[in-house]
Amino acid sequence: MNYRSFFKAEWLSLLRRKQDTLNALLFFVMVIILFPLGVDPSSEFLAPAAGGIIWCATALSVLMAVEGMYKEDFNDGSLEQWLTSGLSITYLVFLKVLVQWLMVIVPLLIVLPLLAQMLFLPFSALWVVMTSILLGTPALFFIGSIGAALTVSLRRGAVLMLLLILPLYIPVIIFATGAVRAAQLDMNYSGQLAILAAISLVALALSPIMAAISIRASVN
Amino acid sequence: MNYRSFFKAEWLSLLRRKQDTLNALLFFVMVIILFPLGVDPSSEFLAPAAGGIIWCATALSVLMAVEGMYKEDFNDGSLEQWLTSGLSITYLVFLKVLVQWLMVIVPLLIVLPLLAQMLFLPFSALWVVMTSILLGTPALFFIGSIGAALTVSLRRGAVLMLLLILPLYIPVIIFATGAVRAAQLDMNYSGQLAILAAISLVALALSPIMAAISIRASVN
Amino acid sequence: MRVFLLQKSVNLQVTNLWIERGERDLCRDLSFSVRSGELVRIAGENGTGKSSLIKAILGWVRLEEGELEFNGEDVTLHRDVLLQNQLYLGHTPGIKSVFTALENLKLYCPEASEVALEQALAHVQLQAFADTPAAQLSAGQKRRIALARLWLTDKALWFLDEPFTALDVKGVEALELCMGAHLKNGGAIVITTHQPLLHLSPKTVELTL
Amino acid sequence: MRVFLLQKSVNLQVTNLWIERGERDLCRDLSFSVRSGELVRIAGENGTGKSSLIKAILGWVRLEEGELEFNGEDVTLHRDVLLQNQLYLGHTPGIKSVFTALENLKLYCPEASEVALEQALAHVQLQAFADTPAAQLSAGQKRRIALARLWLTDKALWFLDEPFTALDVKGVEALELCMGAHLKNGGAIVITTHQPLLHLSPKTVELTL
Amino acid sequence: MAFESWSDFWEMGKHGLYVWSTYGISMLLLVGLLVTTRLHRKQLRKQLKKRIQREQSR
Amino acid sequence: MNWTWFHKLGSPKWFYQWASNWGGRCVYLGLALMAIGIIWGLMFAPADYQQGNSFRIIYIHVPVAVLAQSCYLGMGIAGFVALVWQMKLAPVFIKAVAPVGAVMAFIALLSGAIWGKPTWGTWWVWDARLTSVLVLFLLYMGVIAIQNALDDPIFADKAVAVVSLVGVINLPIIKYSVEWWNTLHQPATFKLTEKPSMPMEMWLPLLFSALGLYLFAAGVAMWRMQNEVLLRERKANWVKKEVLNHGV
Ligand code: HEM
Ligand SMILES: Nc1ncnc2c1ncn2[C@@H]1O[C@H](COP(=O)(O)OP(=O)(O)OP(=O)(O)O)[C@@H](O)[C@H]1O
Ligand SMILES: Nc1ncnc2c1ncn2[C@@H]1O[C@H](COP(=O)(O)OP(=O)(O)OP(=O)(O)O)[C@@H](O)[C@H]1O
Ligand SMILES: [Mg+2]
Ligand SMILES: [Mg+2]
Repeated sequence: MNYRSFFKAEWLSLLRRKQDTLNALLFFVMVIILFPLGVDPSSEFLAPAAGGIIWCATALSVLMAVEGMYKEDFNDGSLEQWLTSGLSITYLVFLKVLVQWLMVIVPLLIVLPLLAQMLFLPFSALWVVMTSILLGTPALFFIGSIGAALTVSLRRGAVLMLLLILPLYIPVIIFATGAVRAAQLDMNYSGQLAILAAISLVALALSPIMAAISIRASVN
Repeated sequence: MNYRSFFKAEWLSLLRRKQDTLNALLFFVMVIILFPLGVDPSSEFLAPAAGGIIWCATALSVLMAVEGMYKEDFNDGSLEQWLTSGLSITYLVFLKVLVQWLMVIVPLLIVLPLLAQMLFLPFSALWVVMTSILLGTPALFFIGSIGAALTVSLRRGAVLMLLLILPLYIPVIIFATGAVRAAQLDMNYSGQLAILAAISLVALALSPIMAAISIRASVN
Repeated sequence: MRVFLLQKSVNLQVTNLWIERGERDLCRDLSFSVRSGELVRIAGENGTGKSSLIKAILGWVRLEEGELEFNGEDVTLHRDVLLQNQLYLGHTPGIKSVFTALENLKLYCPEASEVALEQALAHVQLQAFADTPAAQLSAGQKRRIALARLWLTDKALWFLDEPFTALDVKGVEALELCMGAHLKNGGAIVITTHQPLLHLSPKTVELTL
Repeated sequence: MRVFLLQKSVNLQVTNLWIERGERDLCRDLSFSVRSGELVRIAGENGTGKSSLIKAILGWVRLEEGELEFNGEDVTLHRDVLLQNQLYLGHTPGIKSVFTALENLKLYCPEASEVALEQALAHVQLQAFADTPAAQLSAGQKRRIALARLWLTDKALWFLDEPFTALDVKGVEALELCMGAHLKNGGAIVITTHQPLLHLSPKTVELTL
Repeated sequence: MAFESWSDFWEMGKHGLYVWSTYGISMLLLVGLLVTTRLHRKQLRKQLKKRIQREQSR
Repeated sequence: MNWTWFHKLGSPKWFYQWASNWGGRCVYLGLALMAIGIIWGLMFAPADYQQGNSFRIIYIHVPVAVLAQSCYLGMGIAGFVALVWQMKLAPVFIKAVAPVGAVMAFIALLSGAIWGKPTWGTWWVWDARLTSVLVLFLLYMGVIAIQNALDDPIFADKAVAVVSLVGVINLPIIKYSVEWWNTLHQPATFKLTEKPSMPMEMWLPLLFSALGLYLFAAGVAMWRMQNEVLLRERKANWVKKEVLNHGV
């Protein structure tokens, strides 16, 4: 095993199980459809709420996608093989998250314009939503990967740790929806986007290390 | 194996893995918290939308809980043992769903009053929300169990499951939120509740049979 | 629901079986019988279809053709009578990792008394681990939990798919003793294994690629 | 990142190992060595700690006490040198069920040429199943995919935890041949197995309860 | 005839784009359904023929 | 009553030959009728006094929307037949019709959406009928996805039958719920049901194109079923003969 073969395999396995990717996408679509149905289908309600709804749906589907990302590797013994491969687990985690991110976020961005229409999001705000998703979701993925690593072995402390990790999603969502709302009100939103990018960068730098530690601890 | 030992084991196994239960609950809380944060925290927005938000959160967390309900049984060979036990799979499915329902819905109902407060749901409507959850969620669980049974043998059938289930969840959500909204407008809501109960009864009667057929077909 | 009497006499007739998997015939026109007191070993290399044959008899793999008769009754379409009278242990024996050894055993043998359960665990050398969750047991110990069922069951026909996997020498010994006793009692066993049997002499059904 | 040279010479010294699991000592003051050309068999009944011992050497199970030395370097704290030079196959060998046999092998042996990969699969009798997803293979065939790696690797020290599980007689034969060749080449093997070895004579490390 | 001229017809009173894109895409999809069905048949025939010949040669 | 036709229908061989005769005729006749209806509608029917010419989308929109629902109903019945009587052709029918129905639902959505832009000023509203077509489309995708995801053909048949049947039971519930839900909020301007009844010269072409589309879809479905039958019965002698004799 080397980094390239690992990356290719991850890629292939996600392509094979297109479902996985589609899963997050469908979940996203589903949350977005549920809102008009469950709450209020009028454009007066939907248009101002659209950015928030889209971001909530994004966060939930990222969570869904990331939650079990190491489960199969744990069950079939792949994690043990990672550890004996002599490769850096931190980097393997990074690659895995990267693949996941691409596979989930790209399709999501493709269907977004259509769904945004269905929520009556003004066209001008669409670009801000897309940019915020591009900048913000890496943070969601990386933070989520720590949680996934923690829960993979079903250790007792895991739930607790999850409780600690989930709140980290909140700032991302607040800044992202803040940017969208600012855009809808014709205000400046570059500040929020910059913060989003900063959070993602920090998460990118720190999470693989944390996740690697958790993975190491979960194999025994 | 007989029905009693099966029921006890299911119960015990859910108690052991508190995580699963907690997971659904956490997801529920998270969705509900995301809304004020992501969309709009004002009571003018939240109060009328509260019923819908709560029901969307319920549907999503039920989905989350039900999705993998046979996965472990499939992997560790328990499904094969069900089939050779000579017991009726239909009834085993029924028992399993029953346990799941109790384990997810009871904690959810316990935290509900607090969360309803946070969404500014009027106290008078709280009871309707709770009743609608009691009457409507069995349908969600039973319908979900068909999807879970159809997709167990797939490596990651979650997506399919969503696709199969989502259309069937929509009526339940519509009637349930309809009841809540009627209650908030001081209108009569007993009709919707009756329909919810009827859907749940139909689902209860049919789904275990369908799920049993699917389980039988997926072991090979 | 019909209630079936547990019959200690076994007469399973398999006639002209044709099983196909993924475009490949695993067997064709295969016939054999399993009677009380008989140990039938299904032999063959990896991937020749031993497990599939057992699963086909139990009804999870489709028969392209063939008949099954159990104690004089045709069970090709409805396996109920057969299922009521058999015990199956496959490659993955349905052990839940969150349950302790005792709880796992109890799930499948709810009628057994506490004493009987503990004795069965003692037979497979697990008395000290009765209250350890299966997740914290070694590979062989996990298998042993499943095998402990054999000391408690009153089913007449056993299907054992590679029961010796992960077992140490003593474990194999104990299992063979148990199987011998069952055969003496009028039971019957269908087994697949790549390891030679030490004390029992089976009738062999050979599968080839 | 440091780059380590692959060394075909092996000298692993294990000194005074003390491993504890779930409040039980699995071994105490255990010392042994593994040198080029040596086959070391870790023996013991189910649950005595054979797998745990290997995992402790690889660094996943904590050592209460003890030292490890690999080719003269102390690796007790940092296993990198050891990990770079070994190949481990455990009870669950990391086979992905969505991948075909060939893809699974390629993942772990990315440097091997197509020809070499196909040859390795032929060694384990899987040439006909190269493009079948692992999910559709029999238990023994799945194990064989993992074992095929042994024909391709250039790692010097092998840790094989029950490699014969689910293998048929021919498969065991082929694997022993492969192991023999590796030992002749200056490699070393640490193995656990409950089945007797037919052609190779190991040095035994005995674990007891 | 509801139109005065061809250009009127193509324009559809400012709604040309809507009408023609609808019909265009719809027809494309319907024809696609037809074509894939026939292609599949052709492929299947080829495949089955090969199979049968392989069997007979054995 | 003579039940032989029922058993004949269950026989793949009989069906294959029957469909060889009728499949092509249905497709070609259907195409012809559709062409008549659509050309008539596009060129000769009078423009709508309110919507102008955008209304001409109706000649594809309505046939397709109605057919999308009929297809699912058929699949549901087939699902029931497959589960209860285990008739061999029932799963074949479902498998063949699902993509046809999905395409119809998709075109209905698409043509409706495009039509909505000039008439309502928006591509999409959360209206009862629109939503229930969307749900119908999702149901189709579910059936297709599950049959693609399962490699084991027997299991796939069972699964597809279960999904179709459950879906069809839910279809009226969905329709009812959505309609009921919608009437609470939706402004009446968007209601599809309260159209002025159509003059004959608008309605006749619609009839033609609808009939044509039905025939076309029936023919395509027969062809697809034939494909499936060929694949499934590939070991039967009659298939071998049929394959070898074809095109010699
Ligand atoms: C995505 C959007 C739309 C969808 C999914 C949709 C769906 C449907 C459906 C399912 C029917 C079938 C009625 C039946 O069962 O008899 C129908 C009929 C019809 N639709 Fe649409 N529709 C859409 C948009 C529109 C628009 C924008 C118009 C024009 C304003 C329109 C006009 C009609 C008319 C005139 C009928 C026939 C009336 C009747 O028989 O009830 N539709 N549509
Ligand atoms: N994950 C774990 N957590 C806690 N204790 C464990 C764990 N895995 C194994 N043990 C304990 O450690 C002991 C040794 O287990 P190990 O798997 O090393 O045995 P083994 O010698 O490999 O047995 P086998 O022959 O069955 O493979 C067992 O008694 C078991 O109870
Ligand atoms: N789920 C499946 N789907 C499709 N084909 C399968 C499936 N499982 C097994 N097969 C195929 O059926 C054949 C027989 O498999 P089976 O598991 O019965 O072999 P076996 O004789 O039990 O082998 P082993 O000794 O390895 O356990 C294999 O060649 C395999 O390719
Ligand atoms: Mg087998
Ligand atoms: Mg071990």
